[in-house]
Amino acid sequence: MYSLPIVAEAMLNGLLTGAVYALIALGLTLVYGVLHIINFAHGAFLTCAMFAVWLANTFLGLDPYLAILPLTLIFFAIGYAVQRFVIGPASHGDDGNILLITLGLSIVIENALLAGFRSDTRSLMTDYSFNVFEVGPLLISQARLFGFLGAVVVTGLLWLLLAATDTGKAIRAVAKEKLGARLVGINVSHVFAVTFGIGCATLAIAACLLMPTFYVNPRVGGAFVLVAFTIVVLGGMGSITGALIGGLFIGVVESLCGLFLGESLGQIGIFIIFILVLLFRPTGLFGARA
Amino acid sequence: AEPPAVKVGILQPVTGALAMDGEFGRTGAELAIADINAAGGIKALGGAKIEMVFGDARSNPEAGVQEVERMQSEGVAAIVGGFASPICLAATQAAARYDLPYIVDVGVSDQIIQRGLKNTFRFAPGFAICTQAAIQNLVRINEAAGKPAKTIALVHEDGLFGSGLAKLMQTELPKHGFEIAETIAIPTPSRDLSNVALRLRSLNPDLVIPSTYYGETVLLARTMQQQRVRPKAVYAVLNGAASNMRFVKEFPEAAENIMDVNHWQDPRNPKNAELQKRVVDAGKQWNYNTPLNYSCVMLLADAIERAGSADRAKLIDSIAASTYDKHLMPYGPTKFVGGQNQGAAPVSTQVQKATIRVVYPEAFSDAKPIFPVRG
Amino acid sequence: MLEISGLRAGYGEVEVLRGIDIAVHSGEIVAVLGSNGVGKTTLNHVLSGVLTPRAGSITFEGRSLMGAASTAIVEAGLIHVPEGRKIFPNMNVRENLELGSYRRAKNNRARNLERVFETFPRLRERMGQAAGTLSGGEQQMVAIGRGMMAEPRLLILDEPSLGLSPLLVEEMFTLIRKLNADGMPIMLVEQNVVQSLEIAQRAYIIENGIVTMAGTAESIASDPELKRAYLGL
Amino acid sequence: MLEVKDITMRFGGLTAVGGASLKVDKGRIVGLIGPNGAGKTTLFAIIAGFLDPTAGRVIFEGSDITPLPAHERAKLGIARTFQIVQPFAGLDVRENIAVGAYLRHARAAEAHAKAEAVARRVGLGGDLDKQASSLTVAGRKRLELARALATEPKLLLLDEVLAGLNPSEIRDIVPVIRAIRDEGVTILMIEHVMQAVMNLCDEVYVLAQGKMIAQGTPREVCVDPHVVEAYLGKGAADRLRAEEASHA
Amino acid sequence: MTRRGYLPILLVLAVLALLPFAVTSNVVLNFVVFVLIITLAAQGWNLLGGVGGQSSFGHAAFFGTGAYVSAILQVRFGINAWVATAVAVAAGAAVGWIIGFLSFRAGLRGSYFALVTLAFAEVLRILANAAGFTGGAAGLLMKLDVGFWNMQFTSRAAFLWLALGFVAVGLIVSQMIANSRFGAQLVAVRENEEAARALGVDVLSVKLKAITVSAALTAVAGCLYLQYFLYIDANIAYGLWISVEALLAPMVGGRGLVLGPIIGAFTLHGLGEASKLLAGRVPGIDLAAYGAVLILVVAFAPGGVLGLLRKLRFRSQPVAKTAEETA
Ligand SMILES: Nc1ncnc2c1ncn2[C@@H]1O[C@H](COP(=O)(O)OP(=O)(O)OP(=O)(O)O)[C@@H](O)[C@H]1O
Ligand SMILES: Nc1ncnc2c1ncn2[C@@H]1O[C@H](COP(=O)(O)OP(=O)(O)OP(=O)(O)O)[C@@H](O)[C@H]1O
Ligand SMILES: [Mg+2]
Ligand SMILES: [Mg+2]
Repeated sequence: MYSLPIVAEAMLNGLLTGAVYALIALGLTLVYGVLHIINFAHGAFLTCAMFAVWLANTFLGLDPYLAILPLTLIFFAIGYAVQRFVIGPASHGDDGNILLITLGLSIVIENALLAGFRSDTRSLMTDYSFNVFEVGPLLISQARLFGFLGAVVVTGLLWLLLAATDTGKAIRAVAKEKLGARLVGINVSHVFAVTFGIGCATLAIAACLLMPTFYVNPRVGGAFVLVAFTIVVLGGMGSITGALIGGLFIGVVESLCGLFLGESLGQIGIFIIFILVLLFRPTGLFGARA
Repeated sequence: AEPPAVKVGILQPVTGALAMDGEFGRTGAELAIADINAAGGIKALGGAKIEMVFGDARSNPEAGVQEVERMQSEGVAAIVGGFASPICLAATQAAARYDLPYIVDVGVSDQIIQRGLKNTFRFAPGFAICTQAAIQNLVRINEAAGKPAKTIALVHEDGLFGSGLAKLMQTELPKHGFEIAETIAIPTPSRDLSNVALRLRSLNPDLVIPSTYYGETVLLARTMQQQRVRPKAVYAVLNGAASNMRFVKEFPEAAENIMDVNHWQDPRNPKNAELQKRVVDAGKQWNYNTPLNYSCVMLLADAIERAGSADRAKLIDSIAASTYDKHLMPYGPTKFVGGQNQGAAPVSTQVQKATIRVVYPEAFSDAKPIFPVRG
Repeated sequence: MLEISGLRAGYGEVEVLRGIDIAVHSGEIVAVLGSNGVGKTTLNHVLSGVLTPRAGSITFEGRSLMGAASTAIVEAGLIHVPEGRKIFPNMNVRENLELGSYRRAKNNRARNLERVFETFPRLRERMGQAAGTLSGGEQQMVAIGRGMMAEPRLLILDEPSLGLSPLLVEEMFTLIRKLNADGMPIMLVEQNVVQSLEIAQRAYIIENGIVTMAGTAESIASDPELKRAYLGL
Repeated sequence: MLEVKDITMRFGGLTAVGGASLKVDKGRIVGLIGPNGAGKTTLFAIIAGFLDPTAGRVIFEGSDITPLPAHERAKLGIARTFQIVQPFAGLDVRENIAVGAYLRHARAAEAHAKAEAVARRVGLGGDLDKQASSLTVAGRKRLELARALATEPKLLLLDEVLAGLNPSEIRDIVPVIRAIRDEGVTILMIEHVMQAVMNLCDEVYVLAQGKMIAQGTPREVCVDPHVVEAYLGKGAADRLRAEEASHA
Repeated sequence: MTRRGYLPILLVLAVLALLPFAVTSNVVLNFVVFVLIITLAAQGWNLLGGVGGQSSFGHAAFFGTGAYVSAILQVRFGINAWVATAVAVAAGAAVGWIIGFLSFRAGLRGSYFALVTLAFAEVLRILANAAGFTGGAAGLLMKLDVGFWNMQFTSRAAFLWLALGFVAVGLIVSQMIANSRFGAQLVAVRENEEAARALGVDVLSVKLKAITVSAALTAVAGCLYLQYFLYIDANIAYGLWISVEALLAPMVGGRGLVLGPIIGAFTLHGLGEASKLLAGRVPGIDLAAYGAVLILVVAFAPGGVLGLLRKLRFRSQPVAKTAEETA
């Protein structure tokens, strides 16, 4: 039905898009693995970050790529504070409560953005928004390629952080054994907050990489959460490399299903693959058995 | 003493997924009410003012119904608005229980006026009229230019209007000698449309017909530009962006020469320019919903005026018999048959030199179509 | 070096500790004994800052630790090897041990790790295995090893022999004695009364939330009341 | 009544149990001892149907039950306790035990009555309304025992239920276990508390590194040099011998 | 968990049943009807997620199946509304069983189960939106034809009683389960599957029973939604919103408690309506306030509204934190 170059290009598109999905899923999987909850506010934080990129560009003239560093720091701080001063104290350590709170947070954030920025859809124009690399017959968008590279680099850094640093080990320790963690002197609330902060920081990076080609409105994050959740589970909850590979995988699946079934019906492909993978490998592709 | 105010319910989704459109509509309704009151209110009722009872439908039918109940309990004379078809379907029905007159602003689903509800009127064109017009206008524009366009790709959102539209186009357009090369349904919201652009590039159709919401249209236009997809023309139908000034302003390059068949105000009516200026000066966005809702409220006020009463039964008769022609839309005098305004029709617009022009029908146009855009 | 006086604590409406007085001096092994559920573990939780005390005082090396955060307590060198191990099941043995020095003795990590592996050769074999899949005994080794990694100023062991084979129990007590001989004071909470009293210098018996008996290990071991109540003789 | 034949269990590359066999006759208390990590708990899990062995068979009352799932085996009369206690933390003691009792009693009133009777028997009579999560370790061990008993088993698998009890408490619970046996329940127990093993068991198997290294009466096994070396250690062996002597 | 459990149920039912005599405002009655529909969906969720601990994010699958099957039978085949409802509930239960069979057999638990149910619901949503016999994206509109046999009523009160009847069934079924062996086993499965298996609980079959009953209750909610609003489309029937509503109400009311869903649904939607009073010129303020209040509710009533009531009743001393809680 389609010629090989088209299929190849669709796969490439899938990989590029999937990398950004992975980046969004990274923070989610981290928070998921440590706090054991599905962070419903993840999409809302992404929306926030995208608005921040837009604001920085529109009012300060800051290029989205240059905004990465300051926004990462700012969103780390925001995430840290939200967990430390809102989610932590309000949840009383109960997973169900955390879920409700993140749901509440997402409602608050989304509607506060609506109140503050109205419902308009906004986007950025940079002089490189339409740059492409021509590779044979393929046109590879510069912004999307940057997105891909960014996702891979961030995944690598995060993996290193978790595997090789004490903070990373503390994060993993707290994930499974809080009392034990306290007894070796880990400040559990601090580690939770750091984890949440990292989750938000990765969203800031994702937002910076997305904005040159995407748009933002107060509900835009919702478009990415569902797919991010599937990636997190597919990759194995808490698995960083799993999130990257799961993201790329979902990107390609979405792209090919979209090509062959149509964009709309093709969305079904993601969920069917997701269901099938779980039915045959219940802990996801890279998850350890619970 | 001042005569008691006439309460009018304005129902719009100003939160949730449809918030942007709801806000456009609300702006129009508010301006209309302000204008009516400034002009001395309802004369037949001794200058009674109109008082707005606003309800946020929160982008879902349940909230719409709950707001209708509230408006009813507050004693409104009629309700205007709804925007989305599911909201309109549920809200008109709830209003029907109280014989409460209801003027639908957009709600394109034709089911809205096919249920025999006496209270329900739709001022704007429905789905069938819009598609018909879209096809007719396309055929004529193409013929006038010597039939440069032959192959067509349809890109449509997978909801009510996009899907229905695509289905009709698929059966109708071939009858006029067009060839449908591809029909692509896309979900709302879409995260990535590069595959769509990829397919368009490989098919290289003469014409791309997108019927999508704002965000997706932005995404599609940008991706097409980037992937160097250059059809002879982009002929949108009921598109969320192609006749939206924000889009034109933010993406002048991508937007230039895009045509759209959509609800639009009558450009020859000077009141529109005046109204648009007021809206823009207030720092708000202008879109077709604004004059449309303005007109709906005006139509209602006229009906109250003629009925000389806010009594519901009389009001329903009065709206049904309305021949109001001072509205801002390119419809001619209103004439309701079975609740549908017969004169209602969309127009063809085109972005020319960064403004949105009406190019068809001639009776309302303020510019000539540029077609094909690229040889 | 550790002085506890008048300590009260509990859960909800239930008060478990109703005025505990205990002291541990440098260099000694102090055994804390008592039937099931008298609150020994509760006491340890209070000492390590996991449970907030309601009244009394805790002084460690001259500093008050009353109500201090667990981080500060670990920093001060009061290390608690908990009942039920509480190791990190998702991490491998080595990582578990490394985290023992999260807040203390970070610089001596490599040296202390070697010391732990010398003490528990079995752990060296299992270095890369996820701790959660270890046998009960192996997990206990990890727990103690993790405690050792922090170079404790005072080590609290809560039922370290629980679930160990007799051979390992023997080794465990030998180890405790050895640690102590190297200068580490130890507060030992045990059900293994006989062996605990053999290695301890002094002992406390807790009943009904208060200390009912205190003295040298020999005097307590030979107390007829204790023999009847705890040794089933 | 129970026969375990040549069971092998591998976890990835690790062989936790390598061709172990044992036999439990009806009405006896059989002990299973061995060093930490020998594979005792793993073997229990296989007998109770929680793990599928890599090789080997489990035979209960003459029929091969290897393919049966755990809950079917419970219905046949095999009950196990967990070394690492697994209480229903959110429920109180009565409700915890009732879950076991429901296996043979469909009605709530009967199940609760049964639960209370069992609770009194193991010494949890006073704690019926306590939340399981607030029990001490020893309390939880009792709860494990009570829940298993409430299923009215024919074969009871006890995994270190005495660990964490002090000597006098062990002395108190030994007769309870013996009484359970006397009512016709066969018992297979893993235990490191040798005092209890010596007192209770009619027969003992010793598992080391996944293999049975000895079998016999407690007294025979205690003096087996392999067992002393791998499991008991000199000190404990001496102590046991001394105790034996003083009792004699 | 005693027979006395029925007393508060009767009390709640009585108050609601008498409501139309005391309040004639359709604003209130319409509100109550909608909340009762949500309550039913939430009761379904509560049985599986609250009592059984298998939290689903995809109860829309059952709600939507109820609504669509009923609508298709009535619109396309002219089948009587009551019969259609009965068939639709059975269909919802069947979908529940199938989803349960697939995912529980694969051993999915916790968040994995939650997200797989969500995926199933999404698949159904996309299919319903694309297929022809479901009306596709245009949805299904029911003929407005008031009459008892069509399950359409002019009076809001009549519909309230109908919905309340179903809610009563839901409450009584829940209470019966709470007092039964099945209930005890279900709770055991929630608390610790391993231990339950050791005690002879057939975990798979218990979970399957639970999801089937749960799905049936939620399917009833879908049918009632259809009969009340007379229109559904894929986003209404299979949308994420109803999955969230079904889960939110018991969580806020008191998870696993028989009265949790109804209390939670009224609390949440009561808050929702109350927040509208704040709605000024700027859209979103009211909902933002609603979200904030939701967080505050969780912060100060961590065990749900019922948990809070209980705590107030028994309050004598400040509750100290246990080791696990403070961590
Ligand atoms: N989290 C808790 N919530 C409520 N009560 C608790 C909690 N933990 C322990 N208790 C109660 O506190 C009392 C003391 O328990 P603790 O664990 O301190 O005893 P212990 O002396 O360590 O016993 P063991 O020898 O069995 O370990 C017990 O009665 C127990 O039921
Ligand atoms: N799921 C698993 N994955 C990998 N290894 C395992 C697993 N379960 C057990 N093991 C290994 O199998 C061996 C036997 O474990 P088991 O728990 O049966 O020992 P045990 O004899 O009961 O010891 P203890 O007396 O200490 O309880 C151990 O070395 C353990 O690390
Ligand atoms: Mg203890
Ligand atoms: Mg074991």
